[in-house]
Amino acid sequence: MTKVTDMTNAISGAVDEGDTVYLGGFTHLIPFAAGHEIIRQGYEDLHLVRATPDLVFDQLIAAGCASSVTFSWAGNPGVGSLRAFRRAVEDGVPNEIAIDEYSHFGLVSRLFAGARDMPFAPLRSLVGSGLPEHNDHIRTVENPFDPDESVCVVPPLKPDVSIVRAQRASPEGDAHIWGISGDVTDAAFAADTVVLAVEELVDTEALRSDPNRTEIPGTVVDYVVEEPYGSHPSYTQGYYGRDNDAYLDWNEVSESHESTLEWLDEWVYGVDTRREYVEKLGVDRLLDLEPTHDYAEPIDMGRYA
Amino acid sequence: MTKVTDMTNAISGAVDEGDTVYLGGFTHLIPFAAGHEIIRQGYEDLHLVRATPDLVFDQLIAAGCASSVTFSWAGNPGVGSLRAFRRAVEDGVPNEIAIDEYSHFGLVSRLFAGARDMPFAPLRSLVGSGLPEHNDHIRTVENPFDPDESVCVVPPLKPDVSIVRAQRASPEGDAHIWGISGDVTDAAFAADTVVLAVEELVDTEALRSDPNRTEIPGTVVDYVVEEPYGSHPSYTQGYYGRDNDAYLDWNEVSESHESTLEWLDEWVYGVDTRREYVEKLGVDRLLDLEPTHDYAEPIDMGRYA
Amino acid sequence: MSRGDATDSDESVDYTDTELMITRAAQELRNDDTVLVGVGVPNLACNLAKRTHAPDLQMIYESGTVDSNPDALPLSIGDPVLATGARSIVPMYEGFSRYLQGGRVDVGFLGGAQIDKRGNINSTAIGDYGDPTVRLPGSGGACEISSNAHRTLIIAPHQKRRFPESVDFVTSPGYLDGEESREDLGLRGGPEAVITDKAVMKFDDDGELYVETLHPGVTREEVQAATGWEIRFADDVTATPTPDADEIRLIREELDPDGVYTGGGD
Amino acid sequence: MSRGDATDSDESVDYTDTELMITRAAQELRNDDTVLVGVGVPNLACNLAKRTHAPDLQMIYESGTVDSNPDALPLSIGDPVLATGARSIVPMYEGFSRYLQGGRVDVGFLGGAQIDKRGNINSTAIGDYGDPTVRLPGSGGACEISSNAHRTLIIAPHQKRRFPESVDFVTSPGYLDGEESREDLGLRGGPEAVITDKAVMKFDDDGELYVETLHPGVTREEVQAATGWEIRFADDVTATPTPDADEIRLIREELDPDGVYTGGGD
Repeated sequence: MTKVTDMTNAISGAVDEGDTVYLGGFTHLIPFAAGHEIIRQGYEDLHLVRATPDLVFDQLIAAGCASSVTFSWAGNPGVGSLRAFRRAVEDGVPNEIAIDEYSHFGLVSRLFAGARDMPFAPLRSLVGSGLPEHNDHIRTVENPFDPDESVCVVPPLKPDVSIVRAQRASPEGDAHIWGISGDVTDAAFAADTVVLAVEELVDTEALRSDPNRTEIPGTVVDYVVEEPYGSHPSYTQGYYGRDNDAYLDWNEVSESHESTLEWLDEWVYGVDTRREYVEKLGVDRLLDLEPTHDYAEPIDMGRYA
Repeated sequence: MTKVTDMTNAISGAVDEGDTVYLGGFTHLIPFAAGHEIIRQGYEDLHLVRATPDLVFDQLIAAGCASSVTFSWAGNPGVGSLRAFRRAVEDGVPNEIAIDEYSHFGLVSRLFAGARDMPFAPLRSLVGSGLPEHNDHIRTVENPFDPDESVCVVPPLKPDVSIVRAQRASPEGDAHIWGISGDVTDAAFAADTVVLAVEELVDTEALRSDPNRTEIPGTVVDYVVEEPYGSHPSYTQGYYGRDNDAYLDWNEVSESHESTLEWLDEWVYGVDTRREYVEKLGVDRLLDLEPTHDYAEPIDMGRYA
Repeated sequence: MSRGDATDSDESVDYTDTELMITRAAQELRNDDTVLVGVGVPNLACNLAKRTHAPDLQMIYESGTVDSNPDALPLSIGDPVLATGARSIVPMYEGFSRYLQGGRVDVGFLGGAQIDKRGNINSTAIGDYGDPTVRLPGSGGACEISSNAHRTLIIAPHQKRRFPESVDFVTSPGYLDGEESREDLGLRGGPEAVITDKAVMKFDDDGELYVETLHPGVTREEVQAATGWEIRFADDVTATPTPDADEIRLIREELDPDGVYTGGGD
Repeated sequence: MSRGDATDSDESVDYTDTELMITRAAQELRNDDTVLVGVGVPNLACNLAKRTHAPDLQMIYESGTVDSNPDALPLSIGDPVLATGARSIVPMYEGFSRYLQGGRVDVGFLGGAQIDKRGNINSTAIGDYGDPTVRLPGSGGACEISSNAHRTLIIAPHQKRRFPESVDFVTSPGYLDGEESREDLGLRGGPEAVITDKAVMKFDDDGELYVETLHPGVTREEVQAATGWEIRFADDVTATPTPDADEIRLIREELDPDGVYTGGGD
């Protein structure tokens, strides 16, 4: 029942040209290693979806992998704008991309509905903003309990593939997540095919000792990849911090399309695996990102046999 | 900032005659001690709400506390029917009660919407059943993304008071829950006033060591009560098991209104506090309900300062 | 309880009606199914299937426990033995929305006070809803199981009052009144079989029940007498397969050793 | 950066425009507020308020951390220092639904590339949405903050291009076009103040901005020149209160010792 494989096999098995692909993780647990593998495999027509495109989409867009981007906040968090994203939208470089835009709640509501096969999700925002006028996925219904009120609703979002990360998983793909879980759980439940990458594989007993922590059940997972530091330069709570220098550097690296491609040559095309990327980062950089331990208060599930 | 008090004060402070009162906990963490205190304080016009009325509502109804019951499954779980509930509905004993009835998903959807101020919650069931015809709270809207489809929707449920239990809480009312959380979190978020009763009070640091486990934040809690065994004869995961004999006995006890009142005289009116009730249960019975320890795999949140 | 007697390869096995219902229900479960389980016969059927032909069967409960592997017989659908060691535990709303509504439940078990010709089930009230003769527990999650599972199995004793032509109240929609289709209403799946203590019934293309197999020793007349409409029979009605020795041993010695649901194996 | 100079009880304090914006914003926060915080100036304002007059201020972030008490300056709204030691962490959907939509956020901070006369904010695109001159990051949670918080505070540099009479695109609704009311649309609250590097502006009963206080040394003419419509002034325009020595020490030594957002305290 093991679903364990490497990222090369997971991506080639899960992602088909033309697919809608959601990369989960709000600031935390961003699947950078998977993004880099998608770039290396040379996809050209992916419909990419993330609430926050972040650097990983900037890299995918610059590499020419995207034909459209669905999102709700396209910036370099805490730093500034996403230059490759802007070049694509403003100037069609390296190619035109279509955009499908929401507020955060609008987008995560679509994912929420997709994860649950809800016919639509109602929300008390978007009304009054300019988004509904430009996005046919945002519609209104009359509130049957208050006929004076029109309520914005969004339809389910069901990606072909979701790629998510977690701290640890069993070989069957049951995963524990702690810290900011963001959109990860709904992304996994909403998709047809799920690639799960983790810092550590652990045994099934360890996972089942805390079933309330199992955000992602193996039943929705198709591929399990163990890749330490696979979220770098984003972070994994309890394992390493965000590499803020990399976010600041990206603002320079992505200044031009050419300098962006040079970076991709070195850090993406220039390595075959995440392990090679981590070796290239070097020990000093990894050590700088290490937190000190801070264990949670234990819980006792009790055995009732 | 402590909200710690005893159950007598919590109930008299939180519950007013005529209130809508939700008692949380699906099979697990049922607030029996709070129910008994409500009975002792002699309320006569409460609108009681629970997905599963269970024995606690049977007792409240027999004691004459209820003028209406909102529910989705009124049985003695694993045993049979709720006889006091049936006497009230079928024969108006001890008084007539109005009923407001849903399926489980219908009722928890109302609570879900109430906890989030959603205008309504859509769900893919109830249609085709007899419930919408008898309940004006169940209405339909056209799916704006599929005009052929009518979707059942239910309005938010916002109880005046919710009473919930958890394994442990800080004095501010932040609470950790594990095992079956059921409807507890939404019940706490949906209500105006929240009474939280726990097996153990712990310090704030212990609670904050695992923020993903904090199902109920103290910001929604008004009263915190430490009452070991307050869920008996229901159970608390990791602390004690369900006292199945009590559930079986209830089937006999509740055979007639008179025998039910006798039981209330002994076990509710006959004790002043949960501690007295527990003493009355006796050590042997408590020991029989003890599970063996089974601790969860630790997690490391990491400290990043 | 009445009892039958069956011939295993080389031994004759005593079994009760309940045991036959358990073993027959277990046969409807496939190894890769996710099943929404209730207590009693459905729980025993699932655990039996898991220990025989369907070791990977995933059991989930209305209480939100997912892939429970109980160490002991659960006495309610929220028993702590269902929580310890489970794959996952989710809030009630999530069990119903992510799992049932989300199409992640292959099979659900249902019972009821009334089951009609088209598989509609009443577990709400006998008589008028507003002034019932008998007030029953109500839907619980039954309406959702019948609406959202890919297939449902109904288990009930075969009695005339329990099988009226049309139920007093539709708690859990089956094939409705034959005019509107489940699909048009946005409902998934539908009932697949009704397993009683006399027979196994299936649904034809119009959603009407017919008898597929009769339990050993039961006649057509007995089934008709215990059914509230003129029940049809398959062209090739056969005998319901009976429990084998291994199944009976599992039920009596491991699954329900105290005979809580099977009456001590008698 | 320009700088002012203020007289505390018995000492004169240097401060930058950013520091004045931080201290002034902090004053809008009450001890029992729950505030939805962004990085940068809002984060510093909240942490300053927490260490001065509002120790119980509860900070929540779009990433779903509730009552964060960061040990170090968070560099993004999802920084791990916001998670460790928080009261609670919830999925993104729950932060937006339980907290914001649920009415549990008293104050939200907003900024934007354009802010108009009626407090509508554009952080989506300059020019035509379909063919923008400048593509901005978009709403993120800003639309929800503006729609669901009980009050919002807007912080932005005072520049003519940033304060047009009407925004190119409404990302976050303020008081709309004056024809429809927020309440009729089902929106809660509304913007309460705009704090710039020149002035503090408030909204009149019709939802139009006017200048309430001018920062020390700033003239009416300077504010008008940096505003894209004829801005009105309160009858009793006063001077914005300036930072005191303790506030400046807290900002420079404890809250942003490396000067990430305050330019080294200079």
